[in-house]
Amino acid sequence: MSTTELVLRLALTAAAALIATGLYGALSQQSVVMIMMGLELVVNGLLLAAGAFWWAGGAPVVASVLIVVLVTVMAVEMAMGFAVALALYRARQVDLTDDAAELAG
Amino acid sequence: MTALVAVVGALGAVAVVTGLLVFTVNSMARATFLLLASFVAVGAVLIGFGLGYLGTVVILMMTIEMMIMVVFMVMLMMNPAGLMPMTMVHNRRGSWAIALVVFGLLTTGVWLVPFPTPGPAAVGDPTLALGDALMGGQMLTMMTLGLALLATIVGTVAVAVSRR
Amino acid sequence: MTLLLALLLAVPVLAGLVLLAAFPRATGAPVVAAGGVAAVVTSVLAVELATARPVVGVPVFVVPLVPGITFTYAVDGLGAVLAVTVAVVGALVLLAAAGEERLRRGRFVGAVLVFLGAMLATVTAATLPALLAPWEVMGAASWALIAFDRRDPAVGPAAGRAFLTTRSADVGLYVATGAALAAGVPGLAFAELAAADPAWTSLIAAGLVVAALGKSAQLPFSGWLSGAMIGPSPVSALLHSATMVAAGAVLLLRSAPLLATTGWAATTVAWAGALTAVVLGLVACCQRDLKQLLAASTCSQVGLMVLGAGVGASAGAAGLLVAHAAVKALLFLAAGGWLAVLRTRALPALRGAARRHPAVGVPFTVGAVALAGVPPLSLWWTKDAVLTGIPFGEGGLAVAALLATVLSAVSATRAAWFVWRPVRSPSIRRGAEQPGRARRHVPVAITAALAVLAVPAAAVGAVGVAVGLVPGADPGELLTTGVVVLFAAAATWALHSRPVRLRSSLWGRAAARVRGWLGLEALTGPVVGTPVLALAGLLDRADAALGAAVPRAAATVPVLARGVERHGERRIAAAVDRFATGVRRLGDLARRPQTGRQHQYYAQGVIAIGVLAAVAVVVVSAGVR
Amino acid sequence: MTADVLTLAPEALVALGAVLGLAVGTWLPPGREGAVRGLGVLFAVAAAVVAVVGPRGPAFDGTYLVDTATTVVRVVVAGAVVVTLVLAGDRPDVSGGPRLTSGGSGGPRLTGDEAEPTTARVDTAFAVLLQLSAVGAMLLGGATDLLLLAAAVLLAGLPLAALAGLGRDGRATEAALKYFLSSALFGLLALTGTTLLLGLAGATAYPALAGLTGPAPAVGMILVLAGLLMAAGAVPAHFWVPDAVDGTSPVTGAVLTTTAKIGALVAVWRLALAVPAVPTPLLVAILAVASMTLGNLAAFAQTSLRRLLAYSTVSQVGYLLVPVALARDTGLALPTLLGYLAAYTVTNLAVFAVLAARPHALEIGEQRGLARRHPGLAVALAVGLLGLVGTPPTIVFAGKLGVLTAALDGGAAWLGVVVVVNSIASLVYYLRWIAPVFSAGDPVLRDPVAPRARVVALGLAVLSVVGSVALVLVPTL
Amino acid sequence: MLTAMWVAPLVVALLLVPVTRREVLLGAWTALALLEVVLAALAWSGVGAPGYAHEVAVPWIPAFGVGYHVGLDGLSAPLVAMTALVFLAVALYSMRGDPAQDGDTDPRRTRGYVLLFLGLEAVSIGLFVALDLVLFFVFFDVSIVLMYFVIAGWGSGARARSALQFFLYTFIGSLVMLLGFLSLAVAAPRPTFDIPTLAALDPLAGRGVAGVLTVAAIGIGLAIKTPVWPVHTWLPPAHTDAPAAGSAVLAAVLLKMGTYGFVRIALPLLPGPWRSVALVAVVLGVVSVLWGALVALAQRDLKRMVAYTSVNHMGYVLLAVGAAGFLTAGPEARGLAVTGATVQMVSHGLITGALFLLAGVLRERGGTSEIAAWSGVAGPMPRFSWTFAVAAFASLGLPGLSGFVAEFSILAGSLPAVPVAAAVAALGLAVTAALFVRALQSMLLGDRHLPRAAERVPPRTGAFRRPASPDLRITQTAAVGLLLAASLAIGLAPGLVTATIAPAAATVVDLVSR
Repeated sequence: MSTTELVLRLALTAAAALIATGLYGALSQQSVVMIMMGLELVVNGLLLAAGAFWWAGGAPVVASVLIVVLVTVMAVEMAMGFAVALALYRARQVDLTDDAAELAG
Repeated sequence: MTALVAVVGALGAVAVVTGLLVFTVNSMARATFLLLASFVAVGAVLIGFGLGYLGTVVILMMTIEMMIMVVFMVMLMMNPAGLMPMTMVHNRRGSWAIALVVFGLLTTGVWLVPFPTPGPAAVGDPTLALGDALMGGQMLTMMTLGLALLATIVGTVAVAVSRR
Repeated sequence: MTLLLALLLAVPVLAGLVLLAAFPRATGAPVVAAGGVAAVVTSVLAVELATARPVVGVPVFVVPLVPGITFTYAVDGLGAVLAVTVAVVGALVLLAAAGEERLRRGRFVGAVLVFLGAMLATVTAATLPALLAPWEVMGAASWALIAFDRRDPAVGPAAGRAFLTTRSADVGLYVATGAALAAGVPGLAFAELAAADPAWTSLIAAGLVVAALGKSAQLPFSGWLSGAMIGPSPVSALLHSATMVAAGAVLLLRSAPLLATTGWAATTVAWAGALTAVVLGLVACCQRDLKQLLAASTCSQVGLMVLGAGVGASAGAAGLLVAHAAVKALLFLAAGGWLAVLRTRALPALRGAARRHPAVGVPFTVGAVALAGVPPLSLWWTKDAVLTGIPFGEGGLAVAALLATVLSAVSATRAAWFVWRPVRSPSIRRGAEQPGRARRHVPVAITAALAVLAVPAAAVGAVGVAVGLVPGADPGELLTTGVVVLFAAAATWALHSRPVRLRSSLWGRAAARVRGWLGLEALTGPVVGTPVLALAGLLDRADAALGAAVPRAAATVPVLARGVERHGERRIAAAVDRFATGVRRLGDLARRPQTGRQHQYYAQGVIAIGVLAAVAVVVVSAGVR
Repeated sequence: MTADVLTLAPEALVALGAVLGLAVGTWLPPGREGAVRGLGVLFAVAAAVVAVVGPRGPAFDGTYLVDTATTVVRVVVAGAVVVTLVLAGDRPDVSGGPRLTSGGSGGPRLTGDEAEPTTARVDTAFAVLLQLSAVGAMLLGGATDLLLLAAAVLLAGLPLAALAGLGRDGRATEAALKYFLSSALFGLLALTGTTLLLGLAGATAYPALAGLTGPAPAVGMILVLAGLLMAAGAVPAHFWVPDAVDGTSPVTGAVLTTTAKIGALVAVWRLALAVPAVPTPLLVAILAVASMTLGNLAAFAQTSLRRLLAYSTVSQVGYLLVPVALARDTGLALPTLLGYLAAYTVTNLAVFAVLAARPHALEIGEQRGLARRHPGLAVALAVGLLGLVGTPPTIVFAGKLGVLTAALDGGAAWLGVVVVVNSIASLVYYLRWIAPVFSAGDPVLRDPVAPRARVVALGLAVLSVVGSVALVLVPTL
Repeated sequence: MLTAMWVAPLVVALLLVPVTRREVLLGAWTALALLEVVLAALAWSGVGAPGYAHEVAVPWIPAFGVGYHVGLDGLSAPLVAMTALVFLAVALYSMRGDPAQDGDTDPRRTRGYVLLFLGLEAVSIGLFVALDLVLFFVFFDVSIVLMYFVIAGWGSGARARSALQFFLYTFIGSLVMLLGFLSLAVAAPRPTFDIPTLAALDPLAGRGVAGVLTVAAIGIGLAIKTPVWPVHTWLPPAHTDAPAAGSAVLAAVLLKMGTYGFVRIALPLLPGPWRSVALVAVVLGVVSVLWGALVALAQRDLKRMVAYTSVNHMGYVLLAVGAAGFLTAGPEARGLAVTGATVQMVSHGLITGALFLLAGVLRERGGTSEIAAWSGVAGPMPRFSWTFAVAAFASLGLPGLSGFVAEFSILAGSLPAVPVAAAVAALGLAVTAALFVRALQSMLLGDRHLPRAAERVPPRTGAFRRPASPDLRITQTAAVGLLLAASLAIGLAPGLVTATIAPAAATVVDLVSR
């Protein structure tokens, strides 16, 4: 295994760990904001993975474009998440998803 | 090269550990800062990979974003400073199981799948190449993202603005 | 000539239909006149056809049914004679009917005309479909005629039974037609039946025989005829003389060659005829009701014709048919005349009727004597022509025929004896002596018809033999039957005048049983009606269960389940219930993931995507595309 | 570059409509923003026209492809935008009840919690967000590059979350939250897939992906699909559909279940063809069966019409995925998919329009006697629902016929049987709705009807019948 | 020409949408129905040479081989004419008394009724002239939908349930049939739904199991609509609860869609498979004949009874088409059977249409069609009695009326192929006779006893005057008389129809013998 490969796989492993952690957060947290943080962590992992792919040379430019996309997505979703959380708080005085479970069935 | 291995390993570990800590601390403010730390670590790795511009962007953006988040939480959320410790989690066991399975699968994939590794791309300035791509082939993607940003602005304002 | 034939068939039918459809409630002279004109025209046409036939050949009238198969009508020898008989008897019956107030209706006259038309078509039919069509029409028309007195609650069942019995037997005709088609009979013509593919002849013959026996009220179908007596007397006269009952005999006469080729049909037919002749002859002897006596006697006489058809004595049987037509029409009309005046048809109540109304009594006596077979009146000649046809080896048949002859002599004499007794009947006396009530006369129309009919009733046999239409019988045989009949008649007369009282109650019960037509009519109930109705009811319930059992959609399943439960089908109900519950549970199951909790949506979505990814990995690794 | 922009003219027109609308809407007094919708309609119609007559072919270095499929998506999406904008005209404030109910004291109850006047320019926001989402849907339909696809998923989905949240009562906000969280997670899954495929292939353009083999690309493909399934509202990313549709007004429900779906399904079709070594068709077939069955079963016991319709759309996506699953096996797949998409859009919008016409009657029991009071609306509803069943002469019948033909022609008769069985099952709940409509209802003194919605419903019903005749005009695809 | 025939009712329906006057609605409908009859006669006169008259073929959805293809031949022309006649009769019948009687106070309800029937007329005619499977299916399904609304909207009793049951049953059947169509279309080298093309191709020849499955799918769909035992159970409730005009159309026209499908699609397009399942058809046909007749015998309600006789009569058709699949018999006999089957369709349409209209009169006058509730009707209701008697005798196959021609041809034609089955089925004739005679004697004869509602002299209201007598009104007499006159015409001169049908039937038999 070449060093390049080793670095790539190490970085990807870290990315996988970040993604899994983020997933855990998204699945387990009740607060909307905390869920958002989990999702951010997933993006974080993806950033790491994309950077690693860029560095490994398999995906020269697109990987950096992907990073730009990821950063934008992160910002956009964060903003929208805050807006929705705010609206929810205003409408129901809650910020927990479990309290917003009127619609079901 | 070996140094890079160490740096990536170390910073990666930092990112993961801080990321994990995000969901274990009691205070949301603390969680926010831990998340920021995780992002900074990844940004540093990106810089280490030679993507100086993008790494910096990530770090700066996240810093700002986390600041906003803190403000937001102070404004609205219960228990922002961890004054009244309480866990707001559900289905922790299931979430752990899912997360661990996902991690296991992804890691297995990472170490088994033959990724193409022609080596570090040394052609020119990566920032310049990025700019070329953004103004060339991926221009439509960027325009789409621009529209998405517009939509976000309109949407967040429409949703979040005071009703009266 | 084809035009004449077409007219012969069309005039009565169309006139009848017009009367039926347009003037069902019209009454009085116009109706009678219309009917009379139609009937007379028909008769003239028939006579014209019959006389012209030898000169110009067989006139044929064709109506296409489907390409290759036609309704073909032709006037051959038999057809000519029968057509004239039918037309003339029909005209006279109409004439007689005009004598009764309630029968002067468009509905009645129309139905009679349609009926006549159908019979004319039956006797001139040259192909099976051509026969089948009028055959069925006749059945329906008879229903309408028997049920004429629609207020009477008894007419419905009687008419229905008559129609249904004959119709059931008609199924045979359908089968025969189909079999003839299968056998490749060209054009389904009668003339070609005997030459049909032998594989199918038996089926054809069986079908024809069943149909004919049913229509002719032969055993075991005789029952309906008794009930049919509830119809107006002119209707009975029509049914029993030249039409309806005779149609079966005509059919058998036409198909005699076929019957002969099968090897069994002819014998069967002959025996059926003989048996009917004897049994119904016996029934006739025991009757106390004049019309029932005449009806049973008709069966018996037609049995002789059927016997003739079976043994191949076609000409004799045809002669008997014609003669019997005249005689029976005469007798029934006379009975109807008395019924109209005296309001009874019970023999004991008719004592002295002939003396009181000699204008009816005399022709009646001529008819009765002829029916008895007394020489030299018509039935003597013709019956003997049939008897002569019985092959030498068939002793049983000969004995039966002779017995039937004797029995018919007995029953005819019995009828004559009653009507000529001195007036002792309280009803007649009462009717005569009731103050303030004018003595009732038999309508002139009936008297006139009787007078006309008396001539052929007496003479047609001799004339027929003379012109060669009826084969002359062996003189010795003629003599024998003549003597036997005279003896039997005399004995009957004597026995009636000085009745022998038998002490045994068994005899009385037996007589009552025979008088009731051996329960044949009642038998149709338990033997056919009840089982069919029971089956129908059973199937109805089964049908309801079927409707309930086939699973409906989930929404209606509970309702359905209750319905099935009502039918006591627990197991089906349980199954349907399970199905309904199952579907409902599936629906609930499908909604269970929709908990409303976002984190559970997340978990489910991630797991599903993960499973899908695993499936994809497995599939790819396994090399499936 | 000019040529590229020309090729993208329809998208550009709709986006321009959104931007102009935003600008104009800012200057208009709140609550009187009809001009924004008018502008949107104008630009959408223009976009549809340009889409039909405009140039075709690849654009932007092959990240985008304009072919028949893209054209159909553009036209249908533009049409849907027009229809929903017209429908929205009945509702001055998406959060409150319709204008016509404001005066009646004994009138029907309001859907929203309250209907006070507002300073927010909700109408403008609605129109702008709708158009931006439509641009995203169009881009989804034509994207041939994973990065563009990811961006388009974002653009198509994100505005809808805001759209759902415009109601801003408790239910609407919950709907927005659920939609948003779903779209965020599944969007990230799609990005994960994109990253993985990028790492494997070194590129994101579809032609570059064609050579991928092995299990890893399959996982990447599933992850990318996850994002598209979310946009389309298919199992297992369907959870937001019932809750979001049930929580918002019928007009918003119509938007949520229409625009993004059109682009997403065509995108799935493109993906299915992109990597031959990945058994995408099989996976899509599984998803199709799951979607239609789950949607139909879950719709059985619903009493809320919006929820019922939402599940019905889940099952419809299942039918729509069938031709996608057969994309590699039969040439009939694409025409079927496009035809069914168009037919589904018309019919689905028609039914939602009927709901929108009487926003106070959104429970099944409240439909009693509709035929007596508003026969036209009842007929439109019957046509729409029977259309969703797939009964002739509605245009969905042609779609379903195509689905079945494609299934048999593609050698997947079992899929055809599943479709038929599901259609039969779906009859139960559609008829459960139709039956009360045509029964004698309680006398209701006032039963106001939103005028535009009624016209739209009738128009779409007619279109859904006449459309099947107009198939003559469709050239051989 | 044919297109105009099925589009014309739709055009009139469109024109009538804004109209709310009862008189205008009913008048326009009747005028159109009359026009349709004339057009049908004209179209029929063009049928002659082998092949299709007035043929029009336009591609519709070319990618799937779907075309708009219509044409008229000997099998369809009589059915189209019958359909036109039945609808004319129904239109005449519907011009009845006062609207308050059946709750039709709202002219908009009358409009809905008229529009539905116009739609039904359009799809019925369209179905019989369709020469494309998809077109056929479209008309087939739309008829179900429209009839659902007729029953659910204007029926009586448990109409909602009956309508739902009718819809579910026939709709499920139609979907199964659609699968069969598709399997047939896809089996062709290039998918096509064109009936003549498929008949020429015989795409499933030699594809054993696939062919049998296809014919089974198509057969099940058609059998449910026909209906054949044991999938007939939707029929009695539907008929009982449908309005009289709906029952008449349902029985007269809609059932024919099933049987027509057999002779138009199942036999010529799937000759081999049909031959292999012909025995099943024969057995089901015979069971239907006897079952229908016997169960009808047990009914107490006239409408239900007539409904079951439909099962009986359609059983004969199935027997005939089944027999056509037995090559042991000669082509003449099988041709006769198929001819008979077609005549039976026409005949049953005319007769049963009349019977249901008459039963409807009873419902209208006395509120019930229970046989026991009416007695001695011949006196007070002579027109009813006469028409009912004629219709009953026609239905039981009295010569001189169309039923005889049909049943005679079927039985005679089937017997060479399946002697036992035909002979057993012939017993059905006797049972049918029994049940009709029973009904006749129970209702017409005896003492006068009518339901109370029928004895009441109703007030005069509305534009149409109500007569004092419970007898048929003039338009109703005309309606029923029209149908019976047609039946009589066929009965007296069968050549009128058989000359047209027989060549087409011979073609079908040729095709099935391949």
